[in-house]
Order: sequence, then C-alpha cells, then structure tokens
Amino acid sequence: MIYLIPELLLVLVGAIGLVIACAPSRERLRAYTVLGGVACIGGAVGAGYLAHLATTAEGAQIAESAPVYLSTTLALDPFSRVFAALALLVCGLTFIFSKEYLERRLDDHQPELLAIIAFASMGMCTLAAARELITIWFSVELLSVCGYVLAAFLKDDERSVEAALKYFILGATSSVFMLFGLSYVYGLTGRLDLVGIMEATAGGNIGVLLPTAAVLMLVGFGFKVAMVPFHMWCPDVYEGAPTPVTAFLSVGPKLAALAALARVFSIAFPHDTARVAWEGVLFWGAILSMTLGNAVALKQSNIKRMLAYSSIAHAGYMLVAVFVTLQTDMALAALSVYAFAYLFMNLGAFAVIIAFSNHTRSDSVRSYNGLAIRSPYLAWSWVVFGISLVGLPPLAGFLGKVFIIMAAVDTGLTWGSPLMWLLIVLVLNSVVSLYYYIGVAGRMFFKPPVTDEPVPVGGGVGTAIGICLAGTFLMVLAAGPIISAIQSSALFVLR
Amino acid sequence: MSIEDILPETVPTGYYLVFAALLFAIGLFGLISRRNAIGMLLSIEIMLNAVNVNIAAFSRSGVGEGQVLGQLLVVFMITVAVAEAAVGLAIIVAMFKLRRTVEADELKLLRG
Amino acid sequence: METLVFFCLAVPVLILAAVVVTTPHILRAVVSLFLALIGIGGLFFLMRAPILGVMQLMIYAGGVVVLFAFAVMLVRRVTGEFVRQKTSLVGPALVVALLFFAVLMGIGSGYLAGLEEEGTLGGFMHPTDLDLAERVVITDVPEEIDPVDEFSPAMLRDYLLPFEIASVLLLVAMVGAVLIAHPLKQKHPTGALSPKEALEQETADTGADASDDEDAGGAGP
Amino acid sequence: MEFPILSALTYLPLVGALIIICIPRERDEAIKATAASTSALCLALAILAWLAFDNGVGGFQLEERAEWIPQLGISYHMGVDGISMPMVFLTCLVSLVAIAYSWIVKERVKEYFALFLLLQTACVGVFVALDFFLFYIFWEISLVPMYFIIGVWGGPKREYAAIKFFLYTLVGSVLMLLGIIVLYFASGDSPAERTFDIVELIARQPATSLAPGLAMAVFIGFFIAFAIKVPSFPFHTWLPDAHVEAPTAGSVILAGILLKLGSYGMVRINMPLMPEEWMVAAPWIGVLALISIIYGSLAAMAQSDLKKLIAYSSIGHMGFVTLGLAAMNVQGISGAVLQMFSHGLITSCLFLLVGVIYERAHIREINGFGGLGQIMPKYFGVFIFVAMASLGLPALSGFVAELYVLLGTYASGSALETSTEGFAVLMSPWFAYTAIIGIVLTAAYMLWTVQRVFMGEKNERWAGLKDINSLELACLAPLMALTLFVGCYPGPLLRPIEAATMHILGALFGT
Repeated sequence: MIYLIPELLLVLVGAIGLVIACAPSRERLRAYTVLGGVACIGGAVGAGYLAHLATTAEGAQIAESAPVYLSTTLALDPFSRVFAALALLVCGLTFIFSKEYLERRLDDHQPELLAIIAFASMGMCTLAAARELITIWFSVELLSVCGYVLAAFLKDDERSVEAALKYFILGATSSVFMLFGLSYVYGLTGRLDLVGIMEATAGGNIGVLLPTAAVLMLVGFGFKVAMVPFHMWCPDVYEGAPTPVTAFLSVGPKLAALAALARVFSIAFPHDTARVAWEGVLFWGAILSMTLGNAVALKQSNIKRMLAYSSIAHAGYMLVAVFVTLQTDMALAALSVYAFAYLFMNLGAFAVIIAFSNHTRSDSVRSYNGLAIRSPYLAWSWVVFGISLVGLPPLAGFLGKVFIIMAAVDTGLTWGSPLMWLLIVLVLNSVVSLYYYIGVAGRMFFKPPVTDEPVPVGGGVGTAIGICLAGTFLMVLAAGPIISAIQSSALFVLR
Repeated sequence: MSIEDILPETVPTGYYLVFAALLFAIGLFGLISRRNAIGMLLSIEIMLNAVNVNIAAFSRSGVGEGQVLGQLLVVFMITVAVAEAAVGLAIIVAMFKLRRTVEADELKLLRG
Repeated sequence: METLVFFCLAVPVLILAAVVVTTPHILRAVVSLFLALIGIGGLFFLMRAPILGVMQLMIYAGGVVVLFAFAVMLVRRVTGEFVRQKTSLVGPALVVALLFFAVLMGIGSGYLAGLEEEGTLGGFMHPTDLDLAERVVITDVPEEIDPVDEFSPAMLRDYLLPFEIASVLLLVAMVGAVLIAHPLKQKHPTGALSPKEALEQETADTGADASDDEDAGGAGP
Repeated sequence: MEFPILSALTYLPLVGALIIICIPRERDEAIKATAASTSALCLALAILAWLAFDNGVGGFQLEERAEWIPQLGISYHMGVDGISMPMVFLTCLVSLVAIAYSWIVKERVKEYFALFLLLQTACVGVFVALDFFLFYIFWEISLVPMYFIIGVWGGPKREYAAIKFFLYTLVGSVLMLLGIIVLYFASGDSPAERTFDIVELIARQPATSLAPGLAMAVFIGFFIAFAIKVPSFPFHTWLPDAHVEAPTAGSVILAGILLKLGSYGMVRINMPLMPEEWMVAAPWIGVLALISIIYGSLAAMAQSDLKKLIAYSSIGHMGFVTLGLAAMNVQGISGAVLQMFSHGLITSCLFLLVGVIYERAHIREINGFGGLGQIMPKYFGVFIFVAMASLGLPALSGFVAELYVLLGTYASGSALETSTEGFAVLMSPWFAYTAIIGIVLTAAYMLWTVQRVFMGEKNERWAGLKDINSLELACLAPLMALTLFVGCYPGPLLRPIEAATMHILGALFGT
C-alpha cells in the first residue's frame, strides 16, 4: 500500500485544488501553487526512495504481496516508482512555473488548471505502472481527457480552443484504433493482463491477426508519444495551448506513454511475428521521428512550435531505447535516465519561454533577439538547456544520449545492422538539432535587442528554472548515485 | 425449406466480428469524409460501438474469468466514451462561440 | 431463429450507421445514431449480456445522445440556422474504409474459418491453466453472467483501481466540460492584457516577423 | 594525499570564471585583473607541475584517480606524460597571452573573460584527462565558449562562422562518441569488467576483438573527429571562416590550442588504441597530410586577407603534424608533437600581429598596405622574426620540428627502421620529398607577404599609424623567446616528448 503514495498524493493535491476553486482568491491560489509544488517535489523524492526501497529484498516482498486490487492492475515495481517520481516532479515543477502565468494571463479558474494537471500526473503514474490493458487504456484516456481540457483552457483564445479541438479529434481517433486493436488482443488471447497475453501466445504460431492488433494498439501509444506519423496534433496543440500546459504535455504524457510502451510490448508481445511487427513500426517510427522532428524544427518561427518538433525528435531518441527493450537489460535504464534528463532540460527550456512570454507576451523566435542583454539569467539558462537538449556534455542530455547509445551497442552491434543505422541517424540528428537550439541562443547573444528594457523573471518561474538547472548539471556531476538508483530499479521490472 | 434451416441455430461469433468490422469501416469513412467536428465525433462514436460489439462477441465465447473481463471492459468503455464525448462536445461548443463554425477546414490559425 | 434476429438487428444498425455518416442534417444524424445504439443494445441482449445491454441503453443511448442533442441545439441557438455539414474526400474515405475492412477480413478470415470448422473459439484456444493439447470447446451459448456473483467482484475487487481511475476521469471530464463550455467572465486583472489583445499583439508580431525575416534567415542565424 | 595539481590547474580558470560572474558588470578593470591573475596563476601552476614532472620517464605521471560512475566503469582519472605536459604548458601560456592582449576589449567584458577562462579549463582538461568520458566532456565543452567568442565579438559574418565551426566539430565529436562506446563494450564481457579508462583500454587493445569492418569504422570515426579539429584536408573548410571572423584573442586560442586538441587526440587515442588500423591507414593519412600541406600553402598564397592567409598557413603546418604521426616512429611522432608546440607559439604570434595591425588600420588587405616597414619599424622587426619562424628558418622552433617530421617520414618510408625497431614500412620516401615542396611554398608566400606589406612604396594613408606598443610587445615576447629557445636548444623539450613516444611505441610493439 505504501507504494501507492505518489498516486494518492497527486489525487489529494488535485482534490484540494478543486476545493479551492470553489472559493478562489489570490492568496489561496498563491499558497496552493507553492505548497502543491513543494509537496509534489517532496513527493518525488519520496517516490525515489520508494523505488530504492522496492529494489531491496523486503521491499520487493512488499511489492509482490500487494493486495489483489493493486496487484492485478498495477506493477508497483521500482521501474514504475521511478516514473512516479518523474510524474511528481513534472507536476511540481509545472505548479511552480505556472505561478506568474496564472496570475497574469489567466482570468479565472486557475486552481482548476493545476488540479487537472495533478490528476493527469496521477494518470502518468498509473500508466507507467499498469500491468493489464484496462488500466493502461484508462490511464491513457485520463491523460488524454485532461490534455483536451488543459489545451482548451484559454477558452476565449481561438488558438487555444482550436488546438484543443484538433487534439481531441485526433486523440479520440487514435484511441479508437487502439481499442480496436485491444479488442482483438483480448479476443485472441482471452486475457487482459500482459503476462497472460504473453503466455497465451507462447504456443508459437500466432498468425497475423495478433501482430495486426498489436500494431493497432501501437497507434494509440504512438499518438501519446507523438511518434511520426502520429504526431500531427503535436505542433498545433503545443502552439495553441497555454504555455505551462504545453510544457506539461511535452513531458508528462510522453514519458509515461514511453514507459508503458516499453512495458506492454516487451512483456505482452515478445514472440516472433508480433515482435517483428511492433519492432518494425518502432524502428521506422524512431527514424522518422528523429529526422522529421529535427528537420521541421529548423524552420519554425514560433518557439513553442520549434520545441514541439524538437520534442518529437526526443521521442524518437527514446523510442530507440524502447526498440531494444527485449534485447538488453540496459534499455529500460536508458529510458529512465533519458526521461529524467529530458524532464529537467525540456521543462527548463519551457520555463524560460514562460518567463519571457509572461513579460513580453510573445512566442516568436525573433523576439528573443538580444535577450542576453535584457536578461542574462534567462539567456544563459537557455544556453544550458539548449546544449543539454542537443546532448552535449557535461549536462543531463548527454548522459541520456550516452545511455541510449550504450543500450543500443549492448545488443551486440555489428557492421551494417539496422541498429547501427539507427545510431548513426541518432547522432547525426543531434548535430542537426544543435542548429536550432543554438541558433536561438545565437539570437539572444549576437543580435541587437529590440528594446533594452530588462525582462523581469518572476519568483516562481525563476525557481523552477533554478531547479531544472540544478537537475541538468547534477545528473552528470553526481551521476554515480543517481545512475545506480535508476539502473538498479530499471533492472527490476515486475512482470 | 424455411429460412431457419439455412441459418445456423445460434449466431456464430464470426458474424458479430464481421458486423463490427463493417461498423468500424463505416465510422472510419465518416471520420475521414466529414468536415464538421460534430460529424466526426458521431463517426467516432460509431467506431467505439464497433469495438464494443467486438469485445462483447469475444467475451460471449469465453468462460469464467475471460467472459467477465470482456463485459467489464465494455462497461468501462461505455463510461469513458461518455466522459470523452462530454469534453469533446464542450470544446466544440466553445469553438462555436468563438468562430461560429466547426468546419475542420476552417481551423487554420495554427500553421507552422 | 436467433440468427434471424441478429440479421434483423444488424442490418438496420448498419444502415442507420451509414445514414449517420452521410446525412447532411446533423440532427438527423444524431437521431440515427440514437436508433443505431438501441439496435446495438439489442445485440448485447442477444449475446446474453444483459448488463451490457442495459448499460448501452441507459448510458449510451440515454446519455451520450442527449449530450449530442444538447450540443446541436446550443450550436443552433448560437448560429441561428439549421446546421448542415459538409463532406469532402468522399472517394478517398471510401477507399480507405473499404481497404481497412478488406484487409481486416483478409487477415481475419483464416482465423474465422478455423473458428467455424472446429467449433472452438479462437481467443479462448489457450487458457493458461490448460495444456495446448486440451483446447476447450465452448458452445456459442454461454451462461449469462451473474452480476452479483461474478461481475461485481471483478469490478470492485480485482479491477477496483481502474474503477477509481474512471471516477477521477469522470470528475475531470465533468469539471473540464463545465469550464470549457461555461460562458466567459469578462474580468481582467489590472495591468494585464486581455487574451484577445494579447492575441492581436502576437499576430501583429508574427506579421512583422514575416516581413523582415530575410535578414534573420529563419530560426537560425 | 598529494596536492592534486592537475585538477587545480584544470579548475582554477573555472573558479576564476565563477568569480568574474559575481563581479558587477560595470567593474571592467576588476574583471580583467581577475582574469589575468587567474591565468597567470595557472601558468605558474603549470610550471610547477612541469618541475614536478620527471622528463625522462615515458608513462603517465602526477596521476589522480577517483570513482565517478563505477557502474559504467567511468572514473575521474587525470595524468600527464611527456606529450601532454608541453601541451598543458602551451595552453596556459597562450591563454595568458590571449587574456593579456584582450585588455583592449570594451564590449561585454564580463562574459568575454568568463568564456575565455572556461575555454582554458576545457583545453587543459582535454590534455590531462585519461578517462574517455572525462576526455569527451572537456572536448565538447571547448566548443561552447569558442562559439560565443566568435559569435559575439567576431567580425561581420560572425554568426555564420560560429555556427559552422560548432556544427563541423560536433559532427566529428558525435562520431567519436559512438566509437568510444563501441570500444567500451569491446573492453570486457561483463559490465563490471568494462572501462572508459584510456590507459586501461590501451593496455587491453579492445579494437582487436571487434569485427574488422566495425573496428575500421570506429577508427575512421575517431580519425574524422580529430581531423576536423586539426584540420586536415578535406575537413578544413570551417577554419578560414572561423579564423577570419573570430576576434584576435579568439584566433590565437583557436590556432594556438584548439587545433592541437585534434592532433593530440590522434596521438593519444587513435594511434595507441588502434595501431593496426593506424598502420593500414597510415599511407592514406600521409597522403591527406601532404594534400593539406601543399593545398594549405597554395591557398595561403592566393589570399589577399592577411588573417585568412595565416589561417591557411595553419592548415599547411598542421599537415606536418599529421604527416609525422603517420610515420609512426620516434622521430616522426616526436617531430609532430614538437611541431604542435612550435606552431602553437608561432601562429599565436602571427595572429597577434595581425590583430595589432587591424586594430590600427581596420583593414587586413595585404595589398592595401605597403611600406609599413618605415612607419612601424619595431612591428616590422617582430613580424620578420615570426615570419622566419613560420617558414622554418634554422635556429627557430619550426625548423627543428619540421626537420624531425621529415626525417621520421623518410625513415618510415625506407627500410632503415624496419631492421632496428621492427616497424613496418608505412610510407615511401617520396612523402618526405613532397613535403619539402610545402616548406618551399611556405617560404615563398611568407616572404612575398612581408614584401607586400612592409617593403615598397610608402603608403601615405598609413603614415599616422602608431608602432607596436609595450602591452602588445609584452604579449609577444615570451612566445618569441620560447620559439628561439626551442629552436636553438630543443633538448629539454624533446626529452620528455621522446620518452613518451618511446613509451607509446614500446607498448605497441613490445620493444
């Protein structure tokens, strides 16, 4: 039961938000933002401890002997607790860096927005932990519905509502396809739990219907992950949605869906034909996501759109780790490490954007000209996050990328194998991505500013940037203990 | 020879599956051809129902746990479909208020 | 006899579904959907799944369709005209839909054929507690599920967690729907631009963007 | 526990940079003083380190080792041998000179000096790192400050030059990263056995267990990474842009230190880790080096921009380094390292001199000058001295280095070495003969340049130019003195280099 603390904490935070929403006031909102954020970040540390606890012998005992209403649906293993920590971190950081945005740019319903983010984070936890299809699909749906609502939150801004509508229609479509696949998986195996599906298909000849069903299910996950070609919603939604929501959407659902993707497909479909099918889709999905994401990001003039495409590319990098889940133990560790790195650097980059747009109300790349003079803190933070997103040392993104490459090489890389090409595409894409991240940094430093007026950074968003900076640096400098925690938990996945 | 002699006594599962597949295909057709958000949502509902029929049909042929699971899944699905439809319709209504249209072709504020 | 009933339900449902996706009158589409949903509910009863049938009629036909009707009415009130819907890409849509069906049938036919010959039912060919050799043969007419003995324990014990997630989901959906569809409060805190103004400012900004972007050369330097 | 002198040397500039960040923006003088004193302290530390270093011993000394990420076999491992010690010294010296010369900078002083110090940390770090992970981190960090230095304080096309520099070098580095990871996995069968430690990897020779194609691919990946940095033909196109646009001190660091990172990587990593591949590739590397030498010289001859000319001359001179390394014998490698050192001194001087004239005249067109010898006699004298060093006049460091390289190349091409030390014949003597053409060409364009700039008609336009001032002279003097010293008496420098070279070759060939 104690392993469920992250989920319970998030529901509690969300519920408090709804209560506050009944009688909103500026003070209450401020208190809620700060306390909720602190509680979630504290909870993240706690969840990290739970992950550590679960790797110990008696901790494993607790996880294994969970009551039936938990053990049939959730795998409360270290891997899932690591992602619970991630969910809490995302939620907490979103709370903190939303503070000024909510006060300045949203007229009312601020507590509701935060509450829904907390509920969505709860969905992240359960999605990463789910061990049977009903829970998985419910969590996906919870994330989706929260996403639709969040995207539409600026309801008198046409772009926000348009983003939500696009998100909704494409999301509902993908979830229907996923369900159609799910129905066949259920029909062919008679089971809904992942291990059961695997056992039922262990007999060898499983025909072509099951792989087809698996691929249909992949559509739903691909949508959440924003894997090409299911990424169409991503740039529009990221551009239209309120920026803190965009930040949340670019990290939260994506990471949880990747964790679920790795768990579902490696546990439920490890057998010949089905495996070939989903691995094939993932292979091309990864290659296309990386390449297209970076190529299109190059010519964006809106920074939110640019980060949207870059997040597609990052999904591609992480899909490489998912792709090799069945071949190496390192894959899940790589996924977790990259997930943490991505969380810090991407949320950090978004926090910079939020701080900037809180003041200037602009998201166009051009308006960042000369930011180094107007606000060195923001400009240098962007440099750090940008470099980390490219994957350069000594920052978190580098560690993540190294882990993914290591996981891929660990499979016994040979000359000319598909995996080798995947790796080459990956590293060359890192180079391409440098161009736009550093291009924006170049604008900040090399171009003259439009005005000399400084850009004040609010306390909340400034703190969030600070936390992300610390995370981005510490992940490499203090890599020993962090990696040992993540790696040992990734090795221990409850089936 | 009456019609009852030609048709099987009980409905084979395959009939349900073909029916569901047809229903899904009809929904898919509507989803692609409709330009109107409400129309798209209606098509999605049809597809969801196809999935429900599919699962119920599979569940019918199971025993014990498998059968219960299927029905459980359908019940949950109906619940979620309601939630989704409510949010979707709310978004559509909000869209109407702002733009006086829900034609998908006219959603082009967001272009990169 | 049962099969006859099946056809009597299935064929009209398919026709109604076709009407839903083709009629230009949106209200007519909603009514057709309502009828189709009732038909599908009937099929659930035919499958000896009364729980599903009842759920379908109550929640789906009763709830969802009412939602749709509300939405359409609201839209009508807003636009002040009868809502018609455009269609486009009919040809490609038809091709995609038929292709999807054909491929599915092609893939599934082998499975279905095996199913009819052996009288075994595919999905349940390999229950985990039985050896592969002892495939169970199940009749097409299963027992009805007892809601108290089987259904409820499954829902409220084994699958309690999804049940709880569903409650959160419904809560979010309810709050969210109200938030989004609720009329706007015209209140702007001092010093802040209204979202509308902000939008205008940003549009102007992007407009300026396009005009002198040449010297900047896109996103990069 | 011994004083961790290498860590101190590496992180002292970083500490200086952090202090500078804390100083208020307006206090220019304090910022400059902090930067200069930090850098001077570094040079003092480097000299101390060299004093503590035993020149006669080949292996690594002053080693520091600590656990970092034990799960992946990553440790914090630093050390210097006879090859890296001179490089560390050179880095500290050239950085100090660059920072001292930058006293004239007025724009965004705080960021400028912080970036230079960060750059110094990165460069020293590359030379002392003995763990691949650490090495790679410093290697990549060196790109970032350089990017900003070019981009913020550079010339008119600075943004283009900066991003081009960054992209080019990054392509190489990511290929190197792939190579590093492949070698890591080849270094052991279980995670516990694997290591990123360079010394350990050299001892284990993991490349031998790779499939032949993959081993060659890894080798090529490393080689491209280093060749881009050197830069060797055909990876050189970023260099002229970067040099022309960079501010003077940036060019000095770029030519004086950053280029050496590439050749240092070859001698530290490519050769000892994959000697078999190196021997297979050596003739081709030699050919590339020759093309670089000839092409660099010819291209330099065709330039009308003084700075571009020196940039191309760097390509030619660095070609000698690659050529010497390709020879893979004691003379060749020692000559190459010596050339790295000497080129670091000479090119830094040349770029400083260009900076001096550009500061006054605001043009760099060679044909725009003329008769400067009469207007700026001291400057003329210094320039002649440095130009002579660059073209390889005996008694100056360039001559010794190039002579060694040519001897090594010749030896590697004849049977001389085969009998005594068991090295294979890698190249033909013709490589050495061809390289001499490069020396002749260098002499030609250098003298021609001197003639066009300083001789001939006195151009009245420049009549008012002030001669070189004492700050500039003070910057140049130590570099010139060292050039002369090494040229006359290379022994003290050659001794550690040769010891280290013998050590490397001995480990590879068991002699």
